Amino acid sequence: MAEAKGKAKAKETKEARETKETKAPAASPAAPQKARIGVFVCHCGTNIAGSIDVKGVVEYAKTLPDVAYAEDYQYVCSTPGQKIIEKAIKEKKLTGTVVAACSPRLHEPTFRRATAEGGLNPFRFEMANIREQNAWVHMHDKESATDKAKDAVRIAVAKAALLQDLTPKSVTVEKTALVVGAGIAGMQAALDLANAGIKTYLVEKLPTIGGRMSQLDKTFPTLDCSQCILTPKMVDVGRAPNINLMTYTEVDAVEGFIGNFDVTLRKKARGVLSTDEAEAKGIVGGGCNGCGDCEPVCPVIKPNPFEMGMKPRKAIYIYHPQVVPLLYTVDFDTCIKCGLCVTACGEKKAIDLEMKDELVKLKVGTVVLALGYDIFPVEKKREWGYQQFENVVTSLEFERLICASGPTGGHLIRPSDGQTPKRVAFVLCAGSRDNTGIGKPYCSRFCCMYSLKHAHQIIEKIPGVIPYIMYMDIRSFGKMYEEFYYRIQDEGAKFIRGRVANILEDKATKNLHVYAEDTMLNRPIDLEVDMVVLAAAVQPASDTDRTRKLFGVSCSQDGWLLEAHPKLNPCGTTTAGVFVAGVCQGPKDIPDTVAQAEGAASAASIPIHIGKVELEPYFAQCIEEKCAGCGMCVNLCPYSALSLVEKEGGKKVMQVTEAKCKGCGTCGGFCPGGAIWMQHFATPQVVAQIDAFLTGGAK
Amino acid sequence: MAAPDGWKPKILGIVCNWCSYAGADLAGSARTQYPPDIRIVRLMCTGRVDPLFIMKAFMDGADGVLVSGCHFGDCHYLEGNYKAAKRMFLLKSVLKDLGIEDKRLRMTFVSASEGAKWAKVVEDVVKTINTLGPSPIAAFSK
Amino acid sequence: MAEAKGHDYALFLGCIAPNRYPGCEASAIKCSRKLGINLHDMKGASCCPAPGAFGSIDLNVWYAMAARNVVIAEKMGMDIALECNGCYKSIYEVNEKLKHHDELRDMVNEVLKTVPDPTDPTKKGTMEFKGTIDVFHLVELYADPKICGPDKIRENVVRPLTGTRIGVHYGCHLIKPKKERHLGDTENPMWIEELVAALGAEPVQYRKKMQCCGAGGGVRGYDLVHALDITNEKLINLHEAKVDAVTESCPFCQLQFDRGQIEIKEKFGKMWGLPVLHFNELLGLAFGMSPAELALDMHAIPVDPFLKKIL
Amino acid sequence: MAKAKGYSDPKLEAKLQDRYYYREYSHPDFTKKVHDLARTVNHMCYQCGTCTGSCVSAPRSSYRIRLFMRRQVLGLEDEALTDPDLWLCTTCYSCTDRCPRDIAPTDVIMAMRNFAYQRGIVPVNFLKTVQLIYQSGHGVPNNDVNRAVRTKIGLPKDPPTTHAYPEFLPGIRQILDHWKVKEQADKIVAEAEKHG
Repeated sequence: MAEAKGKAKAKETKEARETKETKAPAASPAAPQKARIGVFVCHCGTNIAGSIDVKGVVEYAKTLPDVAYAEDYQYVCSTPGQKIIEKAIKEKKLTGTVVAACSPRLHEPTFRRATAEGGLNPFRFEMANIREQNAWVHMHDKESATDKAKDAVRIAVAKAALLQDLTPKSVTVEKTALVVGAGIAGMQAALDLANAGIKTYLVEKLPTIGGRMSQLDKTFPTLDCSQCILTPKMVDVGRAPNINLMTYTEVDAVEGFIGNFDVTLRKKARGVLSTDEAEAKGIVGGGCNGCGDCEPVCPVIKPNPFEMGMKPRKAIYIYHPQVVPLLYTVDFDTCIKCGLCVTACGEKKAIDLEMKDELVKLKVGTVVLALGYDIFPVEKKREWGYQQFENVVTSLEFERLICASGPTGGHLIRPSDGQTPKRVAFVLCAGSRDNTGIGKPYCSRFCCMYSLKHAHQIIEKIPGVIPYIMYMDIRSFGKMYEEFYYRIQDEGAKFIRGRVANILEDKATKNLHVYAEDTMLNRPIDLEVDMVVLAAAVQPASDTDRTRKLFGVSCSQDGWLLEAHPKLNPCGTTTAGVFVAGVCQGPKDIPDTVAQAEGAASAASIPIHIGKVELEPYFAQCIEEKCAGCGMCVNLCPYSALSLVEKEGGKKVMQVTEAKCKGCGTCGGFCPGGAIWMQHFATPQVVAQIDAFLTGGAK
Repeated sequence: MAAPDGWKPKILGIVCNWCSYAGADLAGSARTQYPPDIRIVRLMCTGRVDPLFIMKAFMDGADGVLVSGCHFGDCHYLEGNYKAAKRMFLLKSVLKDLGIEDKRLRMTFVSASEGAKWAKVVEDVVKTINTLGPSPIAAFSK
Repeated sequence: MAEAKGHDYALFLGCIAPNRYPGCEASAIKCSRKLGINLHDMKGASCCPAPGAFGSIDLNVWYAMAARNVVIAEKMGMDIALECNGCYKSIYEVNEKLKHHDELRDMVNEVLKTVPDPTDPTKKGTMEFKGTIDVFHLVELYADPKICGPDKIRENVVRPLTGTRIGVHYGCHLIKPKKERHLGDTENPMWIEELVAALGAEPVQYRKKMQCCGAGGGVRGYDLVHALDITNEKLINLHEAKVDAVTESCPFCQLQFDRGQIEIKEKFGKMWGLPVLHFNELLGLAFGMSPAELALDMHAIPVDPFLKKIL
Repeated sequence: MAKAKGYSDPKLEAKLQDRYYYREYSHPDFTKKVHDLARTVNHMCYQCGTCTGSCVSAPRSSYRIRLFMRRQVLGLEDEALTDPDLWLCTTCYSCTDRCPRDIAPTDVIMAMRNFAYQRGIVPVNFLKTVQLIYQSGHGVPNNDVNRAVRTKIGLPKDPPTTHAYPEFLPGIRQILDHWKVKEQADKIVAEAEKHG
């Protein structure tokens, strides 16, 4: 019975081939009778030639059916290399090309262009990956690697022989962009896009923009006041005519593709109307003007997350005086709906305690994700006593405690007794560079520098204070960073090279004993200090995973968003038209974040300025004479690109809406009648590859 | 069934373009060495994998087939990998009926950042097939 | 697993409890029965063997001898319960290692083949590590609500230790390394304190609670004053916290604290006179056993000051 | 390797001895040996000092676990195995619990002690335990005082271990002899006693 199935399959394939012939004209001008494939094998210097007998592969290729020409070259991707392809196509009258070289994810576009230059349809090109997936992973077994390369070429040739002409579908790009997250990265990206003349939606889940940077007191190594350099930008964002700012809003759903993303946003019930919203509701001169009359009357008191819970806020609140937009927010989880605020607000009628979430639909051409980061829950490292001992704080809490606009007006005090600490230990790598499975394996990258800055800040503010910096390595890699290190050392900070083993509290004095080894001194130390600041590791912001999945963006093992290429495409993602900026792609300091934001913005503006993008034409096609109209594929399609239509004579067949089809092939993989033709990955083409591998071998 | 001397397993790998193929590339850039007994066919998504592809491979005498896609929830096309996984699960029972050990078909999930995992997966698959020996169909079709 | 078999356990005695502090053994058997934990003799069991000594000279011997003890319980079809942290390290850890590392298991079974059968010493070739049982420390079982739990202990107290302040010394090998144990936090655990509180006493926190007693790893034998200096630091911290007694779950720690104080007197000229009681001895007292039944006169440091407060 | 200077005065020769670290001192195979016995990623140490900072022996001795980790990473076998500090680890596992590289330094020490023992470098107290167990099956055997007390409180005078069932001792001796630990122990102890 097995064999029977096999035969059945073979038959099906043959039919499919015929179908293709009958179908081909639709796509290609002149379907050639006999395939003539040219094979070009790349040495890539010694990258490939070092572990594969390139000449042997070429000689082998010449013996393959349909191969009209084969040649090797040092670097096929080079200009002369590409010329060879063009020349061969013309002189040898090739119908298709195969390049055996690196990964198609690297050079497929290059060789498609070369193939087109030679006068063939670019989709007549097929690539055999003999570098990433062969030469580099079988470096010590030249024989097997060479065999594998021959098979790869054979498989590629088999497909190339059946490839058709295809024309990429060109779609117009919506001239608007979406930026998710309004920290410094998102703000910068939005400003750049807006200044480039692009209508930009900037979406922030919190009630105000500014992100983590607005929580910082000063910034290294220049020591600019963070708020001072940030607020102007925040104001610009608030004012920019091209930016449509939507705070207290989350992304709810995403459909479509580059050029035409259909995004659904959830405007969370804020309980407060902006002046515009009020006007829209016909409340003349109404809406929230940030006067703050509502706040004092509110009876509910809660910790303010912006102040790391060290300062109270009401159930109707703003995070801090410089918020943008200056608009109060009702925390409906704690609001008791007493209505006092409504009365206080009076004629402005800004407060609506019955407000509900609201869904907003947008169409955008490109997207920038700037989702930011959270602090690693360092209490999980029990040995450092965070949340067990009052005077152990995190670096972000320290930022608020040292900040003039913070809960203590910038006077650093010990949480336990309000005293000014005279000896402060800064614990670096608090949860970073940790392979125990509790902390994070990576370097959080900016802790070293802000801890140096913290040391400077207390030296500046507290006469006679001694900062002890407990470090493994000081990573001062940026411009003027090493100089900053020099300066802080000069100012009197004490550097102790040893990772902190554990911290114990003196119950009587609430002082802390920091245990470590001074590895330079080769002695264990018991360092009694008044306060400990943990430079806690960073991790992706809480809802990063949910959001990235909405946009089909992958992540690396540690949860940070995965860039399209770590070196050559650091802002792109695997989803065309979606770009990343800032720490959500991996820990980075403010300069790097802003730089990447500008990169992402410019990358996101390109398709919009061009006005159209070409989509790879990997669409599904219905082979109507085979379609039984069962409609199973219709339910399978995740993009509802398929539908059943009635043809003359009442025959129901499936029809593809190409604009919606993304070419995943889920329908083609399922169709019981083999009635779906997946362009460029058609059943006969794939089956030919399988046959070529298993039955076409010389061995 | 023990492997005859000099026998090398023929293993077909069908991988999705976005996760597993990228993961395999990463293994390459990292120079992570693994056994050379697998040949790759790239599709855009494992959802495209027609069970008949795999039947065809076994009829052609493949000793093993590896289908590898994105992790659940990470599929570039939302849910192609779920559908593929379901199909592979059903297909395994069919294979059993045909007297083909279902261990010869394996579905794995390797993300674009898991180069080392890809190498490990191929190692495992090759190990499994080596212990199973040549496919009964291969012997039968000769 | 314990659940499935009801609450019967093979009691692994070790050395110091039966041969130096027999009260620990007596109360373990008696009190556990009151708590629905029936302990059964492990005929022909030996030293665990001492993890410090044997681990330091030949880990293979350590694996094999511990495995032999485990197999005795496997043949009884019971999980092991024991009352010494040192034994816990040997028996628990070897049991886990052999369960998960075939090559170790094979090596050990190769040797066990030649060892007499526990049921019939004339028979050989019947000893084989199968990995069918688990290993527990008695205090772990006392703390586990599924088996016993503090409430059940409270119910059975006839002589509450009210008015006494007790410092808890967990000892190292019961809970560390946390990755290979399953008893939670090792920086500041509190579950034995809960048991002490259940007896009516007041558990007291003190500096460096988790510090080692100093005896382990063969150091007590190798460099006595070094070991004693560590013990002395613990005693200073316990004294500072004004405790009436220190309790532990390890007769070896107990030996170090108890006899150690005599040696500290000799070597450093300090006399602390702090009563040292194994948790099972405390349990015995709270459950109404007499000091005589618990052979408390075997202690080098008289426990009378503590007894005065409760009798 | 260290160069002898050939000075006539041995005191000066000692005072001025060549203290360079030479590549030849390293034996990479030692790192591997430790790995196989200790079953931990001992080669991954990045010398942060968390181990020494956690160590109860460090504050009262010259014992530095970090130094031993360094030696085994570099394969400085002789230096590691001949250092008497090797025997000051109380195996409290605090370093293992906190090591950010997820190494078990305690087990590394135990492995190195095993190798030292194989060279005959081992404090006799460790071997005394071996001898006791060989005789009685117990590292801390029973005695008459204790027997009396046991009977008084209603326990059998000997516990139901190898004490009450000496017929099990041969089995235990088999295990010890299989790895020749008794033999080795007797030899080293005799040596030690000879040299007082």
